[in-house]
Amino acid sequence: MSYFTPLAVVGLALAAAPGVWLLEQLVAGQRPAPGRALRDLRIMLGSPLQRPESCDSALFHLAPSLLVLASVVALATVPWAPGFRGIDLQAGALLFVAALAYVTPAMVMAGWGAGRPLAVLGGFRWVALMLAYAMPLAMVITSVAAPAGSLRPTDIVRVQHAVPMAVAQPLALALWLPAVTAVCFLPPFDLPQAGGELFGGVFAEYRGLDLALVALAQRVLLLAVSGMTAALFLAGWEWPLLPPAVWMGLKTAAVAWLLLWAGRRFPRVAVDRALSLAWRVANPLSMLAIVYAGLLTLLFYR
Amino acid sequence: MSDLATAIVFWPAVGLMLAAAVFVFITSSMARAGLLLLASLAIEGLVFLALGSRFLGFLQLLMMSGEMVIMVFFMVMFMPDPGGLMGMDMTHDKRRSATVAVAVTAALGLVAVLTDWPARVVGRGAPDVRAIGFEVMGRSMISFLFAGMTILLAMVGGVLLAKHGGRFGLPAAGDEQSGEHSPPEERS
Amino acid sequence: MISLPVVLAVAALLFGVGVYGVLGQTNTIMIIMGVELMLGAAMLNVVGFLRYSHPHATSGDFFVLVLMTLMALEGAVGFALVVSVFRSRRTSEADDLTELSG
Amino acid sequence: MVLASAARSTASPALIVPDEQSWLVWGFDPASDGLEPVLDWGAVRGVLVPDPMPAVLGAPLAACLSELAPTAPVMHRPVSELARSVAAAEEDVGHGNDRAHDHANHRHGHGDHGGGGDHGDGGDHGDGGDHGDGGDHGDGGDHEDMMAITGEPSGDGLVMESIDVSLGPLMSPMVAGLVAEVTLDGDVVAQCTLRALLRQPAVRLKPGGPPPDPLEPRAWAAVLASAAAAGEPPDTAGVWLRMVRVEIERATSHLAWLRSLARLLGWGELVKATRVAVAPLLAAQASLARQGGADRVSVGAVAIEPGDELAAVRELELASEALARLQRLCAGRRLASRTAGRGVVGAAEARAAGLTGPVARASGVGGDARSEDPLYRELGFEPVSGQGGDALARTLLRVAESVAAVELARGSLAHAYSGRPGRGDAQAEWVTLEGPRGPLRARRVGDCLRVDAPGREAVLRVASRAAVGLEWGSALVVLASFDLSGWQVGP
Repeated sequence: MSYFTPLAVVGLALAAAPGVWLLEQLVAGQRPAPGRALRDLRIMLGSPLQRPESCDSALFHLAPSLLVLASVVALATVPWAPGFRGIDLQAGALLFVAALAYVTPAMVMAGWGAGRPLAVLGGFRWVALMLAYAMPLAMVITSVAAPAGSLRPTDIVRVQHAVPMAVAQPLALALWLPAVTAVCFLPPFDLPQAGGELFGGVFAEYRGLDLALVALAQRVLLLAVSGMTAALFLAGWEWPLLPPAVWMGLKTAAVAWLLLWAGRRFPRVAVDRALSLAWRVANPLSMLAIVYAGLLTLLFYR
Repeated sequence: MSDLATAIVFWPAVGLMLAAAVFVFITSSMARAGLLLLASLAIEGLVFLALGSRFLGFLQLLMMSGEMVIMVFFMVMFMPDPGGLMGMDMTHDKRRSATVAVAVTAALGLVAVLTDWPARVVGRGAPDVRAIGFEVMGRSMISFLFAGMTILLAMVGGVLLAKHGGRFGLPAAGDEQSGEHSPPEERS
Repeated sequence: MISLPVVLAVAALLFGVGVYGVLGQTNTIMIIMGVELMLGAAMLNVVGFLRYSHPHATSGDFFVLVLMTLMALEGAVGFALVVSVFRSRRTSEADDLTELSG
Repeated sequence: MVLASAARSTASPALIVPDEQSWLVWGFDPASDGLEPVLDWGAVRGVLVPDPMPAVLGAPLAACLSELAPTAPVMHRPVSELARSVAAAEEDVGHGNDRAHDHANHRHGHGDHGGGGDHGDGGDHGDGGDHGDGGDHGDGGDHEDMMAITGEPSGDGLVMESIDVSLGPLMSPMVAGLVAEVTLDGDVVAQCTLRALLRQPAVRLKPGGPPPDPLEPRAWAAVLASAAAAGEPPDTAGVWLRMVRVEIERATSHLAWLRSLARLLGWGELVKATRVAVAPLLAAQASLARQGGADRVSVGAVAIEPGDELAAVRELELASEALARLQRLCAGRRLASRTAGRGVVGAAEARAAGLTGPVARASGVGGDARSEDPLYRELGFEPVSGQGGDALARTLLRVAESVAAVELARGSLAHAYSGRPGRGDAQAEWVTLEGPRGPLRARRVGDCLRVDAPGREAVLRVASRAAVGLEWGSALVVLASFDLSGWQVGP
């Protein structure tokens, strides 16, 4: 725990909001208007919390905090630079997946707590989707950890000194990207809130601070996921010429941009299709990815 | 972790874990019961962490989240009164089961306290994740394989038990008819 | 300072709560919850023994892994049963399922 | 019914508008000003309501406002000023909420939650009794029924708690005035009933009547104007120009529909592509509006420079290019992944139900009223016909029809300026024209125009049938694919 730097992580989490917002504007092809965004934020924070007309407002108001907690813990496990990281643990990559797993109960709590049929439906969709993608996520983590012989993210970055995992294990990357997009509930996997279909779904009832927390959590999640993708697949800081942190920042931004861009390019996946893809394609392929990772490790990384 | 840090994590975690476990069977809301069980078992993961087993702690956190959330949804979808608002009684033999539970706890607790356990301090430095990997792939390979086969069997069995045609009734390719329900003979 | 008996006593308490749930609840899913708690207590026991007797042995971790798998299995099979029972009986109350009790 | 808001803004004024078809035919494209539908009610900080709204929507509107914006200012604006009002409302919000309740005379009671009936996004708030007893948490009104569910099981035979959801008539992906009552079995639609609340009045042909209803199916304005002109003395260029406008209107209506589908699908790229294709059509329509007749089209329109007649030719060319790109986009697998095989209406069913218009043509039945018209035949008109009858077929058919419509418009615009003789007979009692949603039969009674649209009820029936058994999201896509209207049209 010698590297634990809670302040740095919290600062990074807060910086995620404007950073990702800027990217969103750029991807949508709009000129960023920070003044307007600040005004919106002020109005949002100024408005009172909603009391859902349901039986369970405790769960309802707890959910955004759980979401923020999960996303910040996930962010803390990302190795940013050789000397700058939040929690550098032996099982850090596992902690990352474990933190992401807590987005699910948060969604269920939000959907159930809101007490609206469509919100409950949003939670239901989310559970089905995350269940289907839990295994690919864990398997991919394992297959990128295998060459490094360690679940410590910094070790995984170092082992990519010569060849980034994206090149060595393209299949793992292909499984990883949709799964993490889904975890961030970004389009085209924004099933639990699903703009046109569920009208906000699990988040439809949130107002004021709750809404701000949800918005923050989603952006922190995106940052965490992009950072982890850069670290696990794009060799993190391990490229020459530029300073390590700059490389990491550039790669993270590129991944985030890719995820946001894909969200605009594809229609929202249908729930049934997403599920059948996950169970029939992604899960068997993730087994294959692990076998491949094992062979790769035996042949080249020993 | 220092002793102090361990204690700071351990005691509140134990308290919360037990409280959540007890409330699972007190609350009348099924959804809350499921989430409380999740809380209890997730906090057990923190207890593992406090005891120095990081890998197991994180794994516990990871596994429980998925499993318990499924449970919550089973609750919500299959229970007559998931919100617990109708005051339906879901218990029986309350007194007898409480007696048995207290007796079991007392017996186990006595064994725990009275036995002369080897008095060793909590180990610093957990076993390496790598070591666990070697264990699983080395000495315990056979049992691991066995566990794996069991999981596979259970998965297939579970799917067979629960399977009943597709839920969404999507037509097969080239199937002109079934835009809506799957045909009745599939359903029976 | 946390000693092994403390951990074991905590596990005993957790186990007791699980026993109460299994015996006192009528609903199948609630019973499954009780079983999960009992298994959780067993895991805590194993972790305790592991940490206090052979802190560097990896086979203990492996036991816990198997227990976790068992929990998942128990949940999965339990749910599958609930689904198939629900489909034929429209209930998930264990007390209504007396067919096998003769 | 869409709520418009500034794009990507988290807190912004909303605009309660009718369906996008109406907007676009008014000549004002909210999307071009960065106004997108609000998908998250929490973000709404002010509401702009067109004035007047049809009386039948008064109660839903009140309920909608009371829930949506208890703290937000509500502004009512005449239809003709809406375009400008949107910008003003943005400013208002910028200066804080104090200038709130202007136009208070039109404000509906904010307090009457109970009376409002259902208001769209869930329908579980309006029927107050449910919450009163503390017994309802939203996803199951009737616990008594729970133990004895006898409804149709979904595909896997698992009957879950049934959930009643009511969509519309405001604040939903449904168009204004349309109510969908859906019973969900878990996440699968077990039952669906569609009702159209509004009734088309006779259209007054002479100016000076009451102001036009903002929710009128204005997508038909040019079509109706064309019908109205049927009995009038022949006017060579006028006939061709009317045809141009009818075809532009058809393409605009189809594209506006496509855009709302794209929004439902959460597909940013398609939304943008339709916006690009719609802009030149609007510009062409606006420049033609100066050529006389049917000024109803140009309410809130873009200002046109005088002497800019040929602008329409250029704009139509642009539209044609944009549509070609759009067609390629829709032909890909991305659209098919959401629509193919869903909501199939077979040819036999379409014929039996009496479907008309694009919906019927997508199933491979039904004709096109335009193929009877000698002028269309002169332009080489061929009715577009689809096959498969699923949501994808309906979508592709409308895209193909928009492409054809722009080509027809270009052809007849050329005829108009070359002085080709037009038609001017048609003294028949009923005139049949092909509207964007299907054939319209119009008849003059005094200085009013009575309109009848055969097949309008049939499409509601068929759509509700097609949605049953599908997962919620797919069911909504299928419903949308029928291009429903909140208007029951009848003489």
